[in-house]
Amino acid sequence: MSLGAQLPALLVLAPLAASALTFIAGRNVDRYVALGCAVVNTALAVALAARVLDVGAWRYEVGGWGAPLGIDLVADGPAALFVLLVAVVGLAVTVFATAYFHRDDPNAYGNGHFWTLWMFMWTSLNGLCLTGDAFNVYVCLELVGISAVGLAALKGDARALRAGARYLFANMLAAMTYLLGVALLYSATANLDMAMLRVVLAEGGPGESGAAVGIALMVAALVLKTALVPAHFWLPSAHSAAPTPVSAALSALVVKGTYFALLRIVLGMTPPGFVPGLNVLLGVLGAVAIIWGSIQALLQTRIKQFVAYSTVAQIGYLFIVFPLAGAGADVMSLALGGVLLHAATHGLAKSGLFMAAGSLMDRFGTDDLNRMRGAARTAPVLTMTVALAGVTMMGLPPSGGFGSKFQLATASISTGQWWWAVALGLGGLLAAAYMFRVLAIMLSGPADALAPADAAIRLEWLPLGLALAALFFVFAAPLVNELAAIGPLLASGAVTP
Amino acid sequence: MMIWLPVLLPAIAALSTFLLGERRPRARNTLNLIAAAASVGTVVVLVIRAYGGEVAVGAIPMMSDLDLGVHSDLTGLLFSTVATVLWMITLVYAIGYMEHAADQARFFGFFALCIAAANGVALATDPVSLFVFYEILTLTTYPLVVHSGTPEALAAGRKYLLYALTGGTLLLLGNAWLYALAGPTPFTPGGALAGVETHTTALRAIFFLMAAGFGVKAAIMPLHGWLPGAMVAPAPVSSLLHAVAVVKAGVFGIIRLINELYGPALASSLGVAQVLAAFAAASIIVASVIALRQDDLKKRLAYSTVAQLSYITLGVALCSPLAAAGALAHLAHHAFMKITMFFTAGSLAETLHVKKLSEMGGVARRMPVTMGSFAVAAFALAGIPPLAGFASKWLLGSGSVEAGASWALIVYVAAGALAMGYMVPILLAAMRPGDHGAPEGVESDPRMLWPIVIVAAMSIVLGLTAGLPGSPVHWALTAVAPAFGGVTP
Amino acid sequence: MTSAFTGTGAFTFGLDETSIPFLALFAVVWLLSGLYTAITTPAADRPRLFAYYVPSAVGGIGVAAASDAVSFYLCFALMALPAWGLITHTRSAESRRAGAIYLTLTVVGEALLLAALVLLVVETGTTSLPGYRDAIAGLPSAALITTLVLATIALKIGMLPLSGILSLTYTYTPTGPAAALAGASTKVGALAMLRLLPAGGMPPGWADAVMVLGLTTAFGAAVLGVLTDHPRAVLGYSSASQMGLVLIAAGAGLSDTNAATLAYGAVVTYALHHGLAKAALVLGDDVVQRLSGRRARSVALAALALPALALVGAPLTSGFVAKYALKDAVHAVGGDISAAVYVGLSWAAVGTAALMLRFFALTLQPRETTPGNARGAALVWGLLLMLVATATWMWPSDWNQHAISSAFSLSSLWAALWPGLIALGVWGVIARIVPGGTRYRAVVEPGDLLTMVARGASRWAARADRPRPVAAGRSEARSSSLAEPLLGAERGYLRWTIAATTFVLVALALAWLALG
Amino acid sequence: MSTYLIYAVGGALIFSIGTYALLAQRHIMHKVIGANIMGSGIFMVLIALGKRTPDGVTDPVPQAMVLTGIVVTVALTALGLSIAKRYYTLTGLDDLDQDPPACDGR
Repeated sequence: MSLGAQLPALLVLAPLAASALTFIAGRNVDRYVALGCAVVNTALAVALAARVLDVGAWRYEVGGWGAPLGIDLVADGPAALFVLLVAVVGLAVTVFATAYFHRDDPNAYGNGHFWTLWMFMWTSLNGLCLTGDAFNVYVCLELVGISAVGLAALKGDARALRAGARYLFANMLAAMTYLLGVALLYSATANLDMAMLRVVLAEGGPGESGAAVGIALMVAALVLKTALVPAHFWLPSAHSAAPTPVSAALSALVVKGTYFALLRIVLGMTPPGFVPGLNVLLGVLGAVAIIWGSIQALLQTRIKQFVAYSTVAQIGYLFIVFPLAGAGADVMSLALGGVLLHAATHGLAKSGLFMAAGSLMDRFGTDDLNRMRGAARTAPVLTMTVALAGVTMMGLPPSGGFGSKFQLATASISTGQWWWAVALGLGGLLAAAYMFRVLAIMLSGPADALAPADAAIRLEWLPLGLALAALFFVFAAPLVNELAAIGPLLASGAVTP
Repeated sequence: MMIWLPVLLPAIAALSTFLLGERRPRARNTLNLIAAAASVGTVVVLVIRAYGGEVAVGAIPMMSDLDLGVHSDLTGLLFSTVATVLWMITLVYAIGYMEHAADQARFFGFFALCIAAANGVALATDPVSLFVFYEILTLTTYPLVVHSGTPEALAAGRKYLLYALTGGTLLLLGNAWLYALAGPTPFTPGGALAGVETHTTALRAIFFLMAAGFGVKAAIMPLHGWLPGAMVAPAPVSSLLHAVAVVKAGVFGIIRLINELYGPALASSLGVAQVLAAFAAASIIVASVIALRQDDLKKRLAYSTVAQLSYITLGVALCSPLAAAGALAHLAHHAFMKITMFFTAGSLAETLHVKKLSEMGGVARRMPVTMGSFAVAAFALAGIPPLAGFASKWLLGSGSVEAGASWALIVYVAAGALAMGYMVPILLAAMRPGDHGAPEGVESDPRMLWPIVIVAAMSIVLGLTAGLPGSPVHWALTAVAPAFGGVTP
Repeated sequence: MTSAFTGTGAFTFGLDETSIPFLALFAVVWLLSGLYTAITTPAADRPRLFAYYVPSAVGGIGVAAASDAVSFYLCFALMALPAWGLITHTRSAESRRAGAIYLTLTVVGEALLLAALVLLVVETGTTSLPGYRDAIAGLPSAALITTLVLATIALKIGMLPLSGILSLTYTYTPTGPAAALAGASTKVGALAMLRLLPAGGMPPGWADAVMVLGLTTAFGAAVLGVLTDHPRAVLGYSSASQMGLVLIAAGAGLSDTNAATLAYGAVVTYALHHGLAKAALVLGDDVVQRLSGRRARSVALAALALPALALVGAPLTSGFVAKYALKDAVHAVGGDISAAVYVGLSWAAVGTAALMLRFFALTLQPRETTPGNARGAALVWGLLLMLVATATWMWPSDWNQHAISSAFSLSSLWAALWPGLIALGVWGVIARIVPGGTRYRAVVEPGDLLTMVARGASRWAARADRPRPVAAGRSEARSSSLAEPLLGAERGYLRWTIAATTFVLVALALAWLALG
Repeated sequence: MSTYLIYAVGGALIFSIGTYALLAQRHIMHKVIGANIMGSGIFMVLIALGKRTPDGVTDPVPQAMVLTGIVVTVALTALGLSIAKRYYTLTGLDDLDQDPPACDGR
């Protein structure tokens, strides 16, 4: 077996090793271990994507057992894209964190533990993206959840702990629901490999309704983890109470990882219509999320809450793909390409936006949006970052958000379900309303006082770079669409063991 | 590669302006002027080649089978030429106007970005590419509208976005629907929808979605609400953006929509062009009447802009070669005429702090050259021969008759009379006695005066040379001919 | 020079049958009025006055010589628009209002003319002016074009209900320019009739309608004029009344080709006669005021009678010939209406005579005048009077031969005399029974209806553009009444038990869906 | 009634009880315990599942799943307990729905 074929395993093992190393290493070394791992991981992710583009999707049998007994990793196009997204944003978060968590600051909360937890989260995210096994999804979900809760509560103050606890309970609820679902699914099919399950389920057979209920529960659990309205209740507090690099990672990556698992299960594993009404319900909830999240973002007065609610709204877009399932291959490739594009571009922009928001908060010494007047003059780079990320949130060209909105709208109209396109348009307008409300404050005068730039602020070009990448991401759409077509989600390159 | 320069050069200027910040104003100004001159040079080369039949095309892959494309056809180049030439002139004016203002880097940066976007709109090869640049234009204009940061400016900015982004959303939905229906539809003179004409209901709906999207910037009533308010922006912004780039992007979109997406034949057989024409005609008259009553100079000019833009819209919607050519020519002519007026309004506000007609007494004696230039532009706008406005209005009127729509001719001439009605009182107000505490004949800063004189002179030159090759009229006649089966009117 | 539009032609000027008489008339009037202006205007005011006078004169000459549509339109505008500066020269409030009204009507007229010309150019396919009158009746838009042209002319010549425009402009303009306006400006209307109205070929109703309009104007303007109390205002209404007669001639030629030939001659003759006579009256009024000596005044008053009599159409005057030509044209139309109009023509002369009597009564009243070179002014006026006396008779053309040859029949002499006698009689009665005699106060102010409309319009415009307060800082203090309930709803939902229960319900709903 | 069904119904019952505790109990410790009870319910179902094979040979997969599930639950429980303890130390509260006395801005 060539080295290239081992990439999925390496992508899980490398951050796991780094996680252990940072735990052992001292304060002076841990950040460099993490940084090195981030670089290596990015290189591995690029290699994975390149290989997927080159040879197509493949399965990696962990330990050589092979499905159905063993656990297989699946390296297909969408997975490669998500791993790459995790790597790029992860690298940026790592660099940002090296400045954010001062080495010499005795009060820096969670100093040291951040790196371990962060590397561990990276491990589990990569695992979540690559796994092809329904139960392994559960394990990865819980690993992501535990590390995410730890990171969210990292500050250790009352607010962070309270948010962390809520996050934890939401995770527990989701974990148990998922486990119950998997149990039911297994009891009906005696199989856990998603690719095999698709074949089994498509043939139908005994215990069909048991499998359907199992899938429904798994989906419900993932909906909770992905914070789709009305299951978003844990997100705003958890994302806004966390330290800035963690907020960025949580908002940009964690919900994307769980979403990807959902995508695998609903589109890749379940035949269209197997759970009647499921897909439409997900679409409706997505549309509700777009509207409700945007309205709440419009009304928030604290900057991080504002950004968090914008995430709640943006997540909604990702669910518009489900009601379109079952349409022709060309329409589905538009729709799937659209949501993958949205996930990637939102990941880039949201991480940039959170970093900029956190920096603004630190410099103005407050998280009150109305006291950030004149930021356009006094902190032009951060304001520009907010503005450019905002363009992505609104889905205006040339951001990737535009590409995703266009593809999804086209796909919706092609299937005759034009109302999803209307929801997308409305969401863009509401996003403009909440983004420009904030930008108007930043552009208004006279300026509020702000603190001089410290080490973290010296990295203000980093979030700008992320926002810029998102701003021109529509030009990556051909690549994203190509990756979307490689693998079982579109059933064009189904990889069966 | 060269085809991208009209978009890239201003964008590069913008980027360098942002990077320079407030540190080196002289370097920034020089750099912007060089970029503008280079853009003008590029466009001129492209025009010469296009006249010779050589159309350059550039495309970047964007989504599945959609590219972000630009091409140097004559129609687009006309708009692009106007935008870049006036950008250069306006830069000189703005450098004088903004000399002591705050946040200059932001101002000049977004200013250049707007031009980049406007050039993109002009040269875009298909509706989706056009939409991309159109939305960029919306966004880059916003910081300029709210530049002063006052509550009025922020309120105007909010209104602008409400209108523009709603329009943009409709345009997006129209584009998505069109793509779902017909796949990629690159602009083709005479229409790009061969094969899907039978979907009449969908095509009508798409047309209205797109026309509403463009109509916001083209300020077709009742979508014009943002324009008068947006006049709180600094004078150079009102001048270039609200008389030239932004609003013209809207009407230009309508020109592309009818002439090169639907094609005049399909647009009129679907009955959609007629509806648009009715809206445009109503806008012309209503906006002109409202303009009669404005005391605020810039608002009066804004309503005049609303009316004049609908001249263009109506011209295209008539679906006749002469009227379409007149519309395209008027796009260029109106830019020169209206920019003169906004420059003047800016000079009055900046030098004399005069913003209303009722305060204008004595202005003509204090600034005879400025007001003389204004008078030329005003008469040109009202269509007095042999000035530029007459030439395009003549074409528009002839086109109305050609299309068998004599009512449109009446609308045009009535609007001309109303234009005199709202322009002449400005001149009269300036000629009333009044004192501005300075010796007579002292004009504003030469960097603000000369641009005014030059653009006013252009109103005369463009009118006198209207029959010559290379003039906007001749250019427009050549450019729209293919949309009507290649017959040069 | 290449033309400024579609490349179908050039700015062309040339002489033809129509342009020659008008060119001659306009040249003489503009020249003599200019001389008069130069003599009577204080040196300090001259540059400002001539800055408007010269372009207007150039336009006037050009409009007569233009032989393509665009040149015609250009010169039409060039003559009319700068006249605003002549009207408002004194800068009094009244003159400003008069200027504004004039400008408004002029601009509207320009617009109508432009519309007509565009239609003509596109539908005939040529910009050549002389051919239009024969082509119009056959065009698809003949009715529209004719209506537009008639409206343009109506504005120019002060057709009812716009008759006030001429009295307004005459009253406030300095004498010299006023003579130019009286002698040349309104005659552009006559020129337009010859250039742009169809020469026969329209349905008969057109001729009848236009003749009735003309006759109404002739009478109506006379009535209004008699009720004003400024000599120039009287002359203005007289012009409107006379041009009403010219409109009758033009109308006569609309439908019938034979009548069109006669009408053509009548319009030319009438324009020539009226232009010179009216200019002479305007100047004469001023000359009388300037002359100090009693004898000189008497001589001047006597001389002033010449153009006045000419207007009334007294025998041997130019007006006699003109009116004869007019009657011929109307007679040629045939039909009941034309017969009625024919009768009305003689009675219109009664009105003209009354106007002239009122004019003399007002001129005799002493008024304030600007000091100036009275002798020079009188000399220029004398030159003009000589032309008034001779021009019509000397004009070498065939269209007034019939009139000239029949001028000396008894019946025609009587026809020319009786209206004047009636007017004189009535005048005598009025002088006895009306308090204040023939110098009664004005009932109508110059501009009548137009002035009232203008007042209303300026009040309307003044109400505009009141500043509205901007909602300050709305972005900061969200006053939206929806905000609090929405935020409250979310806060309430976020409580763990409620939110988590909702999730469980969603999960159960999904499971229920799965069960089918 | 088969053994499997008894286990399944019992498991579902236990799961419901745990769910109720997690949702409705205000005390943080009660919630953590509730989650553990939910887990136990599922494990019961899974264990019974291992026996339900056509050939009567025990299926190892559900047992592996239970083992993994126990490990995960332990980890979650540990994290929950440590957070609860810290939160109680900082604020004196044992209920998440009550606002802590001082919620600082950052």
